[in-house]
Amino acid sequence: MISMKRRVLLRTGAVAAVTVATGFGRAAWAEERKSIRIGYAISKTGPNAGGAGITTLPNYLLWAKDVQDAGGLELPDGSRLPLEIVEYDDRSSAEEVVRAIERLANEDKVDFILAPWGTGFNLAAAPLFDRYGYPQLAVSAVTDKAPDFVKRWKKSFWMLGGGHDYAKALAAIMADAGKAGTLNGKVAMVSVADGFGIDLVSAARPAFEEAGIEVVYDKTYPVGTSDFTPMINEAKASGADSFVAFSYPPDTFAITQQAQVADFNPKLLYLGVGTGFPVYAKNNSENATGILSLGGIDPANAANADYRKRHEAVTGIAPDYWGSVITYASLQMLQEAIRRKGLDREAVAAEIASGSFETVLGETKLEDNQLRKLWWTGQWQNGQFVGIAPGDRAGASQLVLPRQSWKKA
Amino acid sequence: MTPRFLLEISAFIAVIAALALLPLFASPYGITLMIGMLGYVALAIGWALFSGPTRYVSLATVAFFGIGAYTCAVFSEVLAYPLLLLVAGLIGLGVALVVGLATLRLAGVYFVIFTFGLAELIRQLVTWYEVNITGTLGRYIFLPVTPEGIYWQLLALTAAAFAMSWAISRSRLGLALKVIGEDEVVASHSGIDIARVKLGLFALSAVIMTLVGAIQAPRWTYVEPSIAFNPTVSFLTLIMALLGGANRLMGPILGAVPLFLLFEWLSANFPNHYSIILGLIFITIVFVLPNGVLDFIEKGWARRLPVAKPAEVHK
Amino acid sequence: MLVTAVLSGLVLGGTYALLAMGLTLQYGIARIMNLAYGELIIVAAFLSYALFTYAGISPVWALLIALPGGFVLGYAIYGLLMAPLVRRARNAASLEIDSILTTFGLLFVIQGLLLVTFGANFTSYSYLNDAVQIFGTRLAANRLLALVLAVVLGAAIYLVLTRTLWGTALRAVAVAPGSAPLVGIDVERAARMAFALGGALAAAGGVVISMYQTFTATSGVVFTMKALIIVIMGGVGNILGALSAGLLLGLAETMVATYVDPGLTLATTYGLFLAVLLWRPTGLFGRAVR
Amino acid sequence: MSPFLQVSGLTRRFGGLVAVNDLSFSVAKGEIVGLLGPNGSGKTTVLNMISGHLPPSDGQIALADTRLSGLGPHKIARQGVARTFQLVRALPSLSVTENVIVALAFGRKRLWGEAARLEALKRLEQVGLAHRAGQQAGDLTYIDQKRMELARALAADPQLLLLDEWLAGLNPTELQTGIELIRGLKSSGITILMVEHVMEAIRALCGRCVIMNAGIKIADAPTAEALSDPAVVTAYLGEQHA
Repeated sequence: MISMKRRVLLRTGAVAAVTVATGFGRAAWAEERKSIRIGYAISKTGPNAGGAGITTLPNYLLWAKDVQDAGGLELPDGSRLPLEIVEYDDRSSAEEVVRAIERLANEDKVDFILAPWGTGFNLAAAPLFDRYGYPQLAVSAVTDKAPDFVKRWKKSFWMLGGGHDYAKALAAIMADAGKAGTLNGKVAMVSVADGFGIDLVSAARPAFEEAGIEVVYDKTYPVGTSDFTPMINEAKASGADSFVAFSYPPDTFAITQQAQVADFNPKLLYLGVGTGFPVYAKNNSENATGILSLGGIDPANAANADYRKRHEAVTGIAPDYWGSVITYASLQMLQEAIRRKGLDREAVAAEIASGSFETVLGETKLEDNQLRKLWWTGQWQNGQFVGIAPGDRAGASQLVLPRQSWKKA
Repeated sequence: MTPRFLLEISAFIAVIAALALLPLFASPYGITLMIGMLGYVALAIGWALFSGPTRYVSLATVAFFGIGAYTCAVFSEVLAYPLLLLVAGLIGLGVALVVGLATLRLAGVYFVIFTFGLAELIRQLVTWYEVNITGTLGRYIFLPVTPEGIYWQLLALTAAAFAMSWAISRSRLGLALKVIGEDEVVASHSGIDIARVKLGLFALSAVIMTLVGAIQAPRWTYVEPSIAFNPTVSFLTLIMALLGGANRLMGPILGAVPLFLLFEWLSANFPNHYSIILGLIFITIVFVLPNGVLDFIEKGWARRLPVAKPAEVHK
Repeated sequence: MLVTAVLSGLVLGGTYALLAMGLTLQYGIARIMNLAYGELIIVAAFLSYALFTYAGISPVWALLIALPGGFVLGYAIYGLLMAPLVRRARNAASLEIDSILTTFGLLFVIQGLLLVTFGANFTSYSYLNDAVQIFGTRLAANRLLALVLAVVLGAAIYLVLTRTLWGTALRAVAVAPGSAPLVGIDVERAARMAFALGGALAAAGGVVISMYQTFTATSGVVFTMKALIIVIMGGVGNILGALSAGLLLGLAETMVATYVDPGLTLATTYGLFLAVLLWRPTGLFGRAVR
Repeated sequence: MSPFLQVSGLTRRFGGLVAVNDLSFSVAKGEIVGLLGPNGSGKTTVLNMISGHLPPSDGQIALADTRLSGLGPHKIARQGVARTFQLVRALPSLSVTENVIVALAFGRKRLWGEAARLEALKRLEQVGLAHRAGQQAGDLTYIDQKRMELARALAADPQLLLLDEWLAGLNPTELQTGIELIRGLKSSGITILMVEHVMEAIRALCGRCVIMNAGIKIADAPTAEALSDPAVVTAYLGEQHA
């Protein structure tokens, strides 16, 4: 049902699936089940399309293909049913997300709903997942309030940690390097004035203070800023030898370029979302080495390496080094839980919460409905973005500081 | 009280009553669909109230819609629900008065871009305030409002907005607006206080938009500036009201309902080609109407029927 | 610090001016409010990206393709979509509404085609990201190129408009489209040329900014709005107005970012724009309407 | 006779150009005064300042004891000043009746509804346009639009009526009707200040004329006297004819 050629999959696969799906209707319930319906709403247009198009959507498509190739989703009795995908474009609007979820639950009566992209949209969708009894595997949502949400929405799962986790890990790295004399204990930081940037920077301030790191420059810039020269110049003049930017992809790319122009060479350079994008390594090649960010992978994990290869082969783009693999892992958990418990959503949710799963991340188990075994900090080393913190986790790479100065292309 | 008048009133009441009973029969998705649709109908009526007769094309819709949504988020924990709407309305009113006093002397495209800039400015200021003063961005709304409750509120707001625009179209104020739209010099020389009329209508239309935002926001659970101040809302409202005919009482409804359903249908059936098809439809609409969209609208308006018959307009 | 801030501001402003000049020609002379303007910029940016990434062709060469390409595209859009609307329009208001709706549709079509072709991903590559030292300030060569291009193209177009017969005809159409035919000017031809010229400028802008700015298939609207703000601030149809308003915005943003708070740069942009309009309702260099 | 309209030291500058320079004159209650002068002498600018369309750069305008200068046009209109425009300003997409109702609804009478409609019809009858009451104003001929504009001005129940070349372009028969119409207004007590080029009408209607040239008042006298003033002849016909 889904055509399988790289990009073609992105374009036509889902359309075909949807056209078939709309013909079905409620009557399908009475007959013998021929498929398992999976639905999702994702930003295909509007400002969120860029983010959704790298972390979330390709993994949904890859997973769908993998399942189809295997002959469908396996049920407890060993039988397999093909997937039927219902897809909506939420047009980057919260109201559309809400409506699409309602539609998936009530009109399309899908068996499972995959999470939308973004913290805000996952929160907008959460009450509906809860009301209609669907488990929600929210990956692209960074929030410190996950423990509260879990209490509020019992079947919600939060898989990417919170701002405090990332900030504390970074503060620890810097404190250690300060003690070792590698860094001077001063940091300049900028953050994007959006949910992500503010969450992280407001977690970073106390974390840095606690770690005895002096914040000498701390500014927030609006979404859409394209020129970072003033901030880079200020940071350069501030005397800090660490520079931290809790930034979004366009900003991350721009800061990297403009730091090179300004010959700004902090010993520790930490950038936000986008650092783990494949295009980042491509554009900066050698110069990416040593740059820190959120996420990372264990380079020795063969399953992950295989996943990355297939991702690129099937969708035509490489996965990012932070949320992509977790998105895929979350789908594997769902798939395995269905294999164990069938299509009873209550039981599947309980299984996801308590079970242990073998995924591309290795063995994966949730704690209090949250994925806590994450790479809080990663670093570009030898063309890969590897996880370095928590340093005591198996597969952690060794941090390399200070980073080398920019090389001329 | 002509029989025709009574007939119209009863028809109006019957339609509203029927719509009010809808949640008893409709599926949850049906209610959701109606919420989205009513939201845009109310926005389009509010937009047309001011922009239709004065021909001031405003892109500030989302500025007020967002103010409503944000106010709802900020005060959701400290104010009782009805009070929340009142406060939102008052804030929208205050902003509209300040902005209106400063800007209503701009004309044409300068006003269009100004209002767009205004929406962005408010968004930036809210962001800056949240970041620097409260230190958080993104607020949670946990209000015990059901979809049915939101639906009924929006229905009431839409009905009130419609009734208001009907009453205005028959009043002295409505005539004043028409004259202002035709020729401001004649208007002022006839004794019309242009600034006051425009300001009043701008404020009224802003309050309606603010309330739509405040009523809808609890559905999103989480509000941040990029969600509340999504410029698409302004553009869609504008397109809906323009295509339906901003000068006609039924215009905003005739524009908002089919377009909303079209958007919904397209995004469900052509998630990957939504943009292309939507764009082609817009272009086709312009080219199919033989004398242009404005002519289409004015022909409908010229009849000055309280309830226009759109079917006759096609040649 | 001040020198650095001023120079960085001018360089940033150069980008803004480059992006806005084409729109001011299209709106001021051809009288088309082209909401799909930013999409033309993005098309050129993708073109440049594709040539660079897949064929190894330098963006400077891409510029030589994009300029005539943008001209032809603008010419075609005007001929196919706009000219019929202009011919049937009864008055300025009806043309304005028709052209807004049509170009709004065009915006979606181009955006949709780009999405289908290139996907929704953030696109960026790096070219000419080298430092150039001026008065001790390090400036990015690619951004400097935008400033130089803006000034050169702006001055060239200004000279053409004011010193040549052809340019005078274009200006005559801008000032009095009704009377221009009386002195033998082919208004439609002039408008088509202006629109095409605007398309060429948009394409040039797209190629240059693609060297240093990340873009997606859907980010055209951002450029349209920025350009519109500059056009309106500078006075519709005034190429020097667009140039100075662009530079002014760049300077203001950099000054605020350096001396006040980077968080207020966009607020400053809009605040400045609103202030200019309140002070001079037809823009810095605009003619009085009444 | 105490002055009803009092203009003193009125000045209007457009950039470097002084369109009206230190102009003073007065009009008594019930008088018809002509405001004359060659093209570009500033007559319409004076009317624009009296009606509030343009703010004066300097000087004062008072009606009875109320100061008009500095007020907006809508406030001046409510003081009982109505006008017609040199280039007719109809409201083309409104009906003829509605055009007149505008002045009734927002003028001094504040009429609305059926009362306004009846009053509007009366005014249209007065200018001989009752048979066109239901038409769209945009469909009227230019002359009929002029009549409608007068009906609108009259509907405002003015104390002072400003006519800006209202008689221009009428054929001889229409001109006679027009002159009679204006004369009739005088008898109903309306004070009229009219800018006019049609000498026949001026002689027939205006007891007195204020004559301007290049923004300056060059004569202010009973009509016959003013028109034969050498300065006026020079202004109109040029130096060699004096």
